Amino acid sequence: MPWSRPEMAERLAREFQDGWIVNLGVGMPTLIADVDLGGKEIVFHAENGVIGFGPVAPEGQEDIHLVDASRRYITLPPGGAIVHHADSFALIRSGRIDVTVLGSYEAAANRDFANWKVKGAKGGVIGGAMDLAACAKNVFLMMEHRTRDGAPRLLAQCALPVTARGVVKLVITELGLFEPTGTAFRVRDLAPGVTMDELRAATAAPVTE
Amino acid sequence: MPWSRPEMAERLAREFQDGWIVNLGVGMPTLIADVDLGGKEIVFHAENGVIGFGPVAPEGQEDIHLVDASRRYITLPPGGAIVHHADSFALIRSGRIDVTVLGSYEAAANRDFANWKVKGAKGGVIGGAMDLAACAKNVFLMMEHRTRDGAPRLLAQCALPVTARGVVKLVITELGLFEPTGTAFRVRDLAPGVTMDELRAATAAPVTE
Amino acid sequence: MARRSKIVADFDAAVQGIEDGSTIAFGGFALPGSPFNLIAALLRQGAKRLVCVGNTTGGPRKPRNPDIGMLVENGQVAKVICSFTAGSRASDVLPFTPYYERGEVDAETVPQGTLAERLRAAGAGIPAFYTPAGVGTEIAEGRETRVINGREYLLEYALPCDVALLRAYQADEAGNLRFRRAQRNFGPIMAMAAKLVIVEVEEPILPVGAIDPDDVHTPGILVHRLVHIPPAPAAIWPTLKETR
Amino acid sequence: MARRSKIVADFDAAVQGIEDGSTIAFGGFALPGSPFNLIAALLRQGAKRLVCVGNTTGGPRKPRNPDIGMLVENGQVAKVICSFTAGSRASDVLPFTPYYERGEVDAETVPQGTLAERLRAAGAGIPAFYTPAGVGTEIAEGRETRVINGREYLLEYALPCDVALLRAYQADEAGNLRFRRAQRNFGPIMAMAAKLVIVEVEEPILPVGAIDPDDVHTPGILVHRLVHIPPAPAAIWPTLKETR
Repeated sequence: MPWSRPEMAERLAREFQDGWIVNLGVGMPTLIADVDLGGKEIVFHAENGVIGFGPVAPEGQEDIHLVDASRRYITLPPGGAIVHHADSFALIRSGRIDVTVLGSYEAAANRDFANWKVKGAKGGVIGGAMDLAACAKNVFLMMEHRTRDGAPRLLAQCALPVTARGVVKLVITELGLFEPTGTAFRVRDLAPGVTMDELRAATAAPVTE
Repeated sequence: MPWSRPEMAERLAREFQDGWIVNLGVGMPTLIADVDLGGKEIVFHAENGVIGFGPVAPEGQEDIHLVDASRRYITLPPGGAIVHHADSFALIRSGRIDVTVLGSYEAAANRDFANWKVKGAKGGVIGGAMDLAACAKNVFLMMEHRTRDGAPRLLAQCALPVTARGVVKLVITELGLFEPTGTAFRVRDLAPGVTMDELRAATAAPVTE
Repeated sequence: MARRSKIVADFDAAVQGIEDGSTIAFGGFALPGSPFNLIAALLRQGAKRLVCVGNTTGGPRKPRNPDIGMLVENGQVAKVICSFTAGSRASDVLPFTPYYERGEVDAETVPQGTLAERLRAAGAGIPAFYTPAGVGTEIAEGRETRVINGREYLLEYALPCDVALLRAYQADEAGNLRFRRAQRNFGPIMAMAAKLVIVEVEEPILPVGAIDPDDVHTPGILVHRLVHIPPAPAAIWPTLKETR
Repeated sequence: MARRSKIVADFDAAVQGIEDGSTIAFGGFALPGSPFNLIAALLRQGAKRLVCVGNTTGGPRKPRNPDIGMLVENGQVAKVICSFTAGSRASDVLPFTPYYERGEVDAETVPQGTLAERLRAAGAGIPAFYTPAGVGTEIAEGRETRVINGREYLLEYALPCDVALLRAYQADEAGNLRFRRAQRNFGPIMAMAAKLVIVEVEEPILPVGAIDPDDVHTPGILVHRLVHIPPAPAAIWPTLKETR
């Protein structure tokens, strides 16, 4: 049975090390802010300059001035700080972010990924992804294994325009947790009941154990 | 009779226009912060990030955290603001300073000036002068007309290493107020009793009326 | 220092004199910091051929608040410079998109950190700088790069603006600004980048001296016009629901 | 977020582990922001071949407070990078000067705005940038320049530091800092530029949450070690007279 999104968030968060500064991208990755991290001290950073944010605000207790990169109304526990956009990306580009978790359209065995431009589009949705991808110490992707039409999103090389080259360390999908090795996806973990055959059928790149 | 330093400060301040943002360099120029500016609204900026400062603090009322570029303990009237050093020089380089008044060793008729390195010295005292000189809308110099040995400091071209080229708009000394024209110093004002002959004898560049 | 008040009477007075062809920076990241009332006034004011700089052109959400997309629909925009020039979901169609696809409006899609840094550089007298963002991607194609200490960087130029339209939380009459929480975002750097800085302010404008000099986010010397936002319905005060 | 305290026991503990050959940024412009107690500890700690980055090497005034010049006299310094490498009056002889003239210590004299921007660039992941300061002067000789929009600029590189020694007014246990008045100067940008940021703090260290997130000058994620400065004579608290 494939992982649910909260299960994916929980599984990926186990890869965070104590003390890490973690940036969560738009969409699926923001679910990680709601994961119970046990004893680990994690500082969440949002590209819009919010440092040390907490879970989503309970209904009715939202602060209209306090959103994360996904426009969610978040909380800011004691110890948080606000910086402006240039200082926020200064933190990103100077390598202060231990890991950024980004959503993606495609992930490639050669560690490229593509998450900013869909086929045939004239515009793009770069946001902070190119800065984060180029500069975070680790880039993790949290994404669907296949498109709605069932086409694989894990490929030998990206078909869409890439966001950054050679940077992806880990990819989590509903089927498992994978490490791109340059030429293949190495399986780090599989969702319960998912077989290697199923995985290979769903993946357009070599898969190794 | 040559001008005293407070008279030089008072005379030069008359050249400021209403609403100007004024940066005062180390040494003599800081006397201008104590001049009565009449109805003019002037905002004083110090390179160490103090915006809107006022006169020197009265004895016994100094704030140990509040100094200007000359290490003087200054006051900060209502409406002032503090920025860090990179933001302070951002204001300077982006052309927000209407005039910087700098002390100088030499001023040249070709609008160069030299105020950072004395003859034979290995080190230099650049401070903020090169940024200010290159970027302020107007550069005024406030300086002695001659060295202690009586040698002229107003020259056709600088003998010392320059701080910036072609930027000086006005020069005030104890003898008068001058505008370098490219080839000469044009007299804008003379201290009481100073004659053109005296002035020419004290100046190593052409002087015009 | 400045004793003359920077307060103007209303939003229409605030945007007076903005010229055709201006480059305008629009503050805001999602709702916080977005100058909805000043944009509404700019729609009435009618300046044309604008170059609009902001994080997005505005989302597909309804009800809509004034955004760059509305200026596009109103025929006022020549070009946008944003980090989002398409909807974040492939299925989203932005109001801006058909104009872009028909070639009626030009667009430059810029990594968000590069956008922020280009604004900051303009406000810091730095004409150009190098950044690692975008290297090896489509946005770097045909552009100048340089290897420094063994790593490849892209040359980016400052992005100076004629006008910045911002929303702040507090201001004093000298123009010193404070933003609240994530409202700060592009505000301080757009104030640095622009020649004319116009701000709609949520709290009543404070007397000079009411903000401690250590607590100022944007110094008043960068700010030219202030308008206090009156209560709804006279002015736009988006609710949580409208902006989710 | 961070629940572990960043408070260390004393100044000697604060400078522990600073290695020979480190590049160290020293906060301060005149007295405000100068980390006198941490410098005193570094004199005891003895790290050698240091590259010292600061506005000045220290003045000729007496009584002296600990400064880069004392580290030079103590044989700990290979090079200084400062905007002042001589006395501001031609008659002033800095303690640093004879070492420089004899070639025992190297020096780089940098325009103050360029120094600030090189630190900020290091802390912003910008490896190099262009500036107008110094063009046409001796400091530009033999260096790379570029004409952009008709004006000549000098290429300058980021100045990353291993350590920053700073003095702040307030801090909370998470490392969030506030500076008071002109004490801010190089503090925030040196915290950005350095890998290890050590701060002596004037007020008793506050519990996490005591500083409003909008009022933080340097976010705690950039700060590693905090020491509260005990009252004199246990610690150095310069008086107005000593610093005029």
